[in-house]
Amino acid sequence: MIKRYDSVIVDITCRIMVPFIQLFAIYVIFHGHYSPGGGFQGGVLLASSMILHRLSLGQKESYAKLAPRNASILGTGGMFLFMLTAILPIFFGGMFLDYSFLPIPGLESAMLRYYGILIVEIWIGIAVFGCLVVIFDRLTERRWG
Amino acid sequence: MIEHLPALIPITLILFAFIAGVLGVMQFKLSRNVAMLGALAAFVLSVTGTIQVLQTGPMHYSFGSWPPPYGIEFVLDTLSAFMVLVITGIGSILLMFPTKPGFMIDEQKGATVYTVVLMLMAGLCGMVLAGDLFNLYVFLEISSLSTFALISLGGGKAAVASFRYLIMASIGGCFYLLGVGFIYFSVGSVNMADVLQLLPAVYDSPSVIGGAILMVTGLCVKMALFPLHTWLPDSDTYAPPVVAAFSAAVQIEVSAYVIIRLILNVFSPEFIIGLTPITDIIAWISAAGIIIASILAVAQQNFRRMLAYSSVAQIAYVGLGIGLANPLGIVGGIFHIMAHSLMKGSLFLIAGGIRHHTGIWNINDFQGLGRRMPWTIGAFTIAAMGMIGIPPTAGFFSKWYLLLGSIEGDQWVFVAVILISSLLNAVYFFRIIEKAFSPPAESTASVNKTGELPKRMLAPILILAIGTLIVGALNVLVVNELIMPVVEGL
Amino acid sequence: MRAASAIIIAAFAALMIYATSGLPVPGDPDAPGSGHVSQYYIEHSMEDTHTPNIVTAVLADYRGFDTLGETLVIFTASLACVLILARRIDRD
Amino acid sequence: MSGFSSFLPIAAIIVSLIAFVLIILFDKKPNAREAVTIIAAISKFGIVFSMVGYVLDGRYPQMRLFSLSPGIDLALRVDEAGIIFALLASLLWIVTSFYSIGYMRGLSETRQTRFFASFALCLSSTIGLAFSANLLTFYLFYEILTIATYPLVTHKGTPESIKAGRKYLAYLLTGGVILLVAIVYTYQISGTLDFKPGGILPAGASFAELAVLFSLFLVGFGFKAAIIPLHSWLPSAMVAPTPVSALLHAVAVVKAGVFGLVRATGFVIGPEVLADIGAGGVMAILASVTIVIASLLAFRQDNLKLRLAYSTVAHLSYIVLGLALFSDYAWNGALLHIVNHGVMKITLFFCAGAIYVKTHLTNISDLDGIGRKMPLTMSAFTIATMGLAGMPPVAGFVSKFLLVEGAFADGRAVFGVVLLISGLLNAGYFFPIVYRAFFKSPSDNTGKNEAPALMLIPIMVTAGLSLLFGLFPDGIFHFFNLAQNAVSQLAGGIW
Amino acid sequence: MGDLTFHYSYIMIIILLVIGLWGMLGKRNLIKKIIGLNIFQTSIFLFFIKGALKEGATVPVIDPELGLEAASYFNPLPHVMILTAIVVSVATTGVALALMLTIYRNYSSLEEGDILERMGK
Repeated sequence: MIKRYDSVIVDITCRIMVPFIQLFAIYVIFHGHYSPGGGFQGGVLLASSMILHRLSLGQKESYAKLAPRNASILGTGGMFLFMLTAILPIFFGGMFLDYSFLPIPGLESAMLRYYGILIVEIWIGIAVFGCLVVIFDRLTERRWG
Repeated sequence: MIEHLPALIPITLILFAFIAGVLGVMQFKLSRNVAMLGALAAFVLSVTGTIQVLQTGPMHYSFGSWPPPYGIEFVLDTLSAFMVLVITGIGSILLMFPTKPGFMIDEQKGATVYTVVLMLMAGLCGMVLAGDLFNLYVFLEISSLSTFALISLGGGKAAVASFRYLIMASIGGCFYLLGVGFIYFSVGSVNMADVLQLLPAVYDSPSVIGGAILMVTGLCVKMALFPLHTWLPDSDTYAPPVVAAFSAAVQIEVSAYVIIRLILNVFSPEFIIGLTPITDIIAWISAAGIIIASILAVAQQNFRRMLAYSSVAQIAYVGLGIGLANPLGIVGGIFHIMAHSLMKGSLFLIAGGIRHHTGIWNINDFQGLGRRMPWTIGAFTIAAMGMIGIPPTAGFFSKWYLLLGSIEGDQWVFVAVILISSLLNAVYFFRIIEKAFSPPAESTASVNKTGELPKRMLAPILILAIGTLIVGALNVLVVNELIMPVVEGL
Repeated sequence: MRAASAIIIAAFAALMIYATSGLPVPGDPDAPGSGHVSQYYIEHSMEDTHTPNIVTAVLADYRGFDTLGETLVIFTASLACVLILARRIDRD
Repeated sequence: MSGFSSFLPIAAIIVSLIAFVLIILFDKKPNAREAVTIIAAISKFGIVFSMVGYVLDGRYPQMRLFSLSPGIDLALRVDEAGIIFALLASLLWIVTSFYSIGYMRGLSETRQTRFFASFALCLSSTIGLAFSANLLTFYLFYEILTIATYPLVTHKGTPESIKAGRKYLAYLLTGGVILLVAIVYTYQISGTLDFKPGGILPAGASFAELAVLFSLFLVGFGFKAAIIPLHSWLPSAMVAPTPVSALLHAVAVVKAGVFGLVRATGFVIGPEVLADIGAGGVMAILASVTIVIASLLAFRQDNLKLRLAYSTVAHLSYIVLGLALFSDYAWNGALLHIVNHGVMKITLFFCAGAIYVKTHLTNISDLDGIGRKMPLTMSAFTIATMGLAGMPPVAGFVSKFLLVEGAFADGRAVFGVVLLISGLLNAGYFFPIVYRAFFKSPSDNTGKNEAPALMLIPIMVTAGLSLLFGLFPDGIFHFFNLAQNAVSQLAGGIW
Repeated sequence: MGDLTFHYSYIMIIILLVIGLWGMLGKRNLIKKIIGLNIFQTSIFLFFIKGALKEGATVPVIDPELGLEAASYFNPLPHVMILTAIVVSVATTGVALALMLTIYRNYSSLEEGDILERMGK
């Protein structure tokens, strides 16, 4: 059980930092096309923000923000959606992972790939976020038997 | 849809893994059945794939419809079809074993256990099918990670064993990755077929030779080839029975398969055999490993540990087949993969079943077990015959091909090694058969009140044991149709 | 044990030095690694995917299956942690 | 010399396999179990006997099943040599099964299911290896025979018998392994494994190769054929129940080794080649040494079964010697001796078993006056011993005469002399038993006390057979003709 | 100049690799083993990144001024592989820590010697 760290400075700083980290993470995910970045980096940033939250504000409060159960749901969900996005083209005549066959009307294949990459990056971000938080929670929970 | 087969095999497993995981949280029984269903579905797909391959030749599947070498491709040729059959087939049989004795975890805790098992199978299938060196690494890591978790289910000692395995396996994986790096920087591609094309220009470059050595060494660690086997005895002794069976019967074999794949389809045989000492080294250390591991197995009192050491010896048979590097030898090695997975799977299940049913793990307590559980011991006898290499079990035929191979290569030392080792096998397996069939002693009172194993445990054991006989009878089919087409090139 | 690992490490270092001696000079634009596939990526990723960041294009599209596998790796890792730590303790 | 495809060979093997399964299923019903054994034995003999006619006309029933290895099928082919062995084994299985029922009941043994089941399995593999058409098939059945006999050797479950079982496995598995090398090497040299009269080796084979090959075969089969110094498993295997010693350790298993030598010398390497590399001399010397030493050792045994065992060792080497002489007389004699020694030695073992069941005596020194208690048994015993000593009109005479004839005709008189001496030795270690049995007065004066009919009748039958084969070597079963044909094929103008 | 950089970079990387390997094989403390593992993997990443380098090139993000010729961008493929490898190493570390935690709960020690002794070996 991680207790809340009893210091106003830490408290305030983290409360302020966390949203910005998350904002930056989302930027990294979405801007991955034009600058170094992408799903993994963004996901890791999200996870780190959550971990910072847990370390500083204690599990009690932090679990209220994102319960471990929901974290695992996020991880599994992201992974599952990624799989679906990857499988979808098969049913529209493409190969596995062939974004140019995604059922989005009115786009030629290169643009479809462009958006496909974006979609996939989002799922990756969510999945990595969830999974890393799950790992952290499991490692930090106190269950001695 | 048929053209998607290569990709569908691992993907089916993964999808079923999701379903099993979600169900596992809600209702465990269901998740178990779903997992079995998934494995079975994958098996059916592999059978279809095999038939397809036999009819229309190797299938290539390029993901994202990017042509290799720019994209990643899966290759389903007869050899990989063979391996996928082994993985999914053995996997679905092993999953029949009940959960509690099989994974040593009670149901509310082990919600995700079947997900991890299916992930393991998916990873192994991916390793087998991958047509891209780096992609292979990714799947290798998936399979290792799931194995660490599964081994650690066996309890505290198992956790320690699993940690050791983690260290060793990571070293192996990293070596492989380094090797890939060297190959990539020497030829500028990681697609297997492409590398095969580009490599001849730089055969004499040190970095290619070094890369090859690194990759093979890394895989030898994963394959537990003597003297890199140190992680295997512990993990196979303490891991839950099904996991031990799976890792000993399928996983280490897959690494062996990858080595064969590297020799045949990445570095051409003339490079590996001609320009590097790799195959000779593998052959000799395998020969040493066969003998030493067998002697160690004779020395064991713990049934599981004995089986573990015998796995080290048996995988060294495969290594010997690779090292012989002539068609018959490699046929022997590859066929031994199937034979050994059947026999060893059944043996580990028997060990687990007996341990769970009677609490017996020491060989001396087997006294009179044959009267109590005739079917189990019968299956054990068949599997043991296979290990010793008595015809008509599958074990005999792999020995037969290996002998043919070694005599063709004029390697009389290896002939002697194979024969001595089969005698050693006889020593340590008949020691048990002898005990089991001799009249029960008073000391083992616990045995006297226990009866035969429950049917759900017995079923997979018997299927695997009978399998050794059937595969033995059908060995020509397997060899001619699936293995020969690939190794003819040598 | 320690001696054995020392020998292993020495052998490894020797092998590495030998192997690296064959590598092209770092930074050489004409190194084989920089030609062939990577050249294709650089030249075609824009028109294939409209994505200026080649790394992203390769990661998520050309080699998207690696990425899928990699996400599976971390997913498996989380499952593994759940499984490992869910186990009750028995000092066997 | 044509072959025709037929299901008879495979049927002959399957019969006892079915019996094997049924016996296991009838675990709890002794009568059904024994009935199955009897029926299987009789039908098996019927099937085998029905093939004699064909083989005599030189039409070989044969059968090709799936292939065992690329280019090598699991193939069966019934030729003269094969059917001689098969006929002997299946014929004696009938009597043995009656006898063993009597024996088992007489001693109320436990674990009879295992006993009868393994017995059936042994017979299947014996017939299988007799009929196999190539070395790999032969090896398959050969190994199954080795394994299937193990439970019979360790039947009693006493530490002693387990020790014997270990010794048995240690010897025979080693032999099997060496044999496997020989087979692989043959395949490497000649590219085929199908038996062919006169050998399958190509002309080009060098002396070294042939020498290695021959010695591999000799050692590999030598273990089962109990050639000294590879013999010592046989005496210790005598802890097995008497029917086992009788059928397996006098007929099936050990003869399988000798039969293997027949195949190796006659049908794989070929007499011609062997003569060229002078292998005959080696074999012959080994055999004669074995004969003499084993006979001398037999003197020292007080335990009846052990004495019989050593005489078995000696007589097996008669056959080996016959093979080594490479003359058609000698081969004829050797093939016949497989049969004759079988019937005579099984009679002796039956008698030993009968005595044991009635009086629980195993040592010869306690057998004073046993002949008065069990006259029929002992007279059968006498007939058999006469046969083994090579006296007319018992079967032993015929084969031995042929062997000696062969030796002299071939100008290898020394081996003929060995045979004659060993005849005397036989008389030397057997007749004292007869003397004790009939002319010494029993310690206790109980009246007649014969073994139960189930045991007595088989004894009478086998004794009768020994006489029959002595008087009419070609009687009912045409063993003599078969042997002659076999030899004439091999001879193929060589001799 | 080429040779010089050759020696510097690769020798450094090899030294790091050896340190990591020694940490995994030679150290007795589980945490140190994990650290060694991380060092080893990270130095492999360095190896790849080093290989991706090109004289006078820039990050592989297409820049209209530079156009599309390969010489002006770093080699993207190693970066991709390394992204994947990094995730793998993170995952491995996570699992290793979980295992280490279980071991500690069972044997309340992280020293291999003590653990083996408490395992009764």
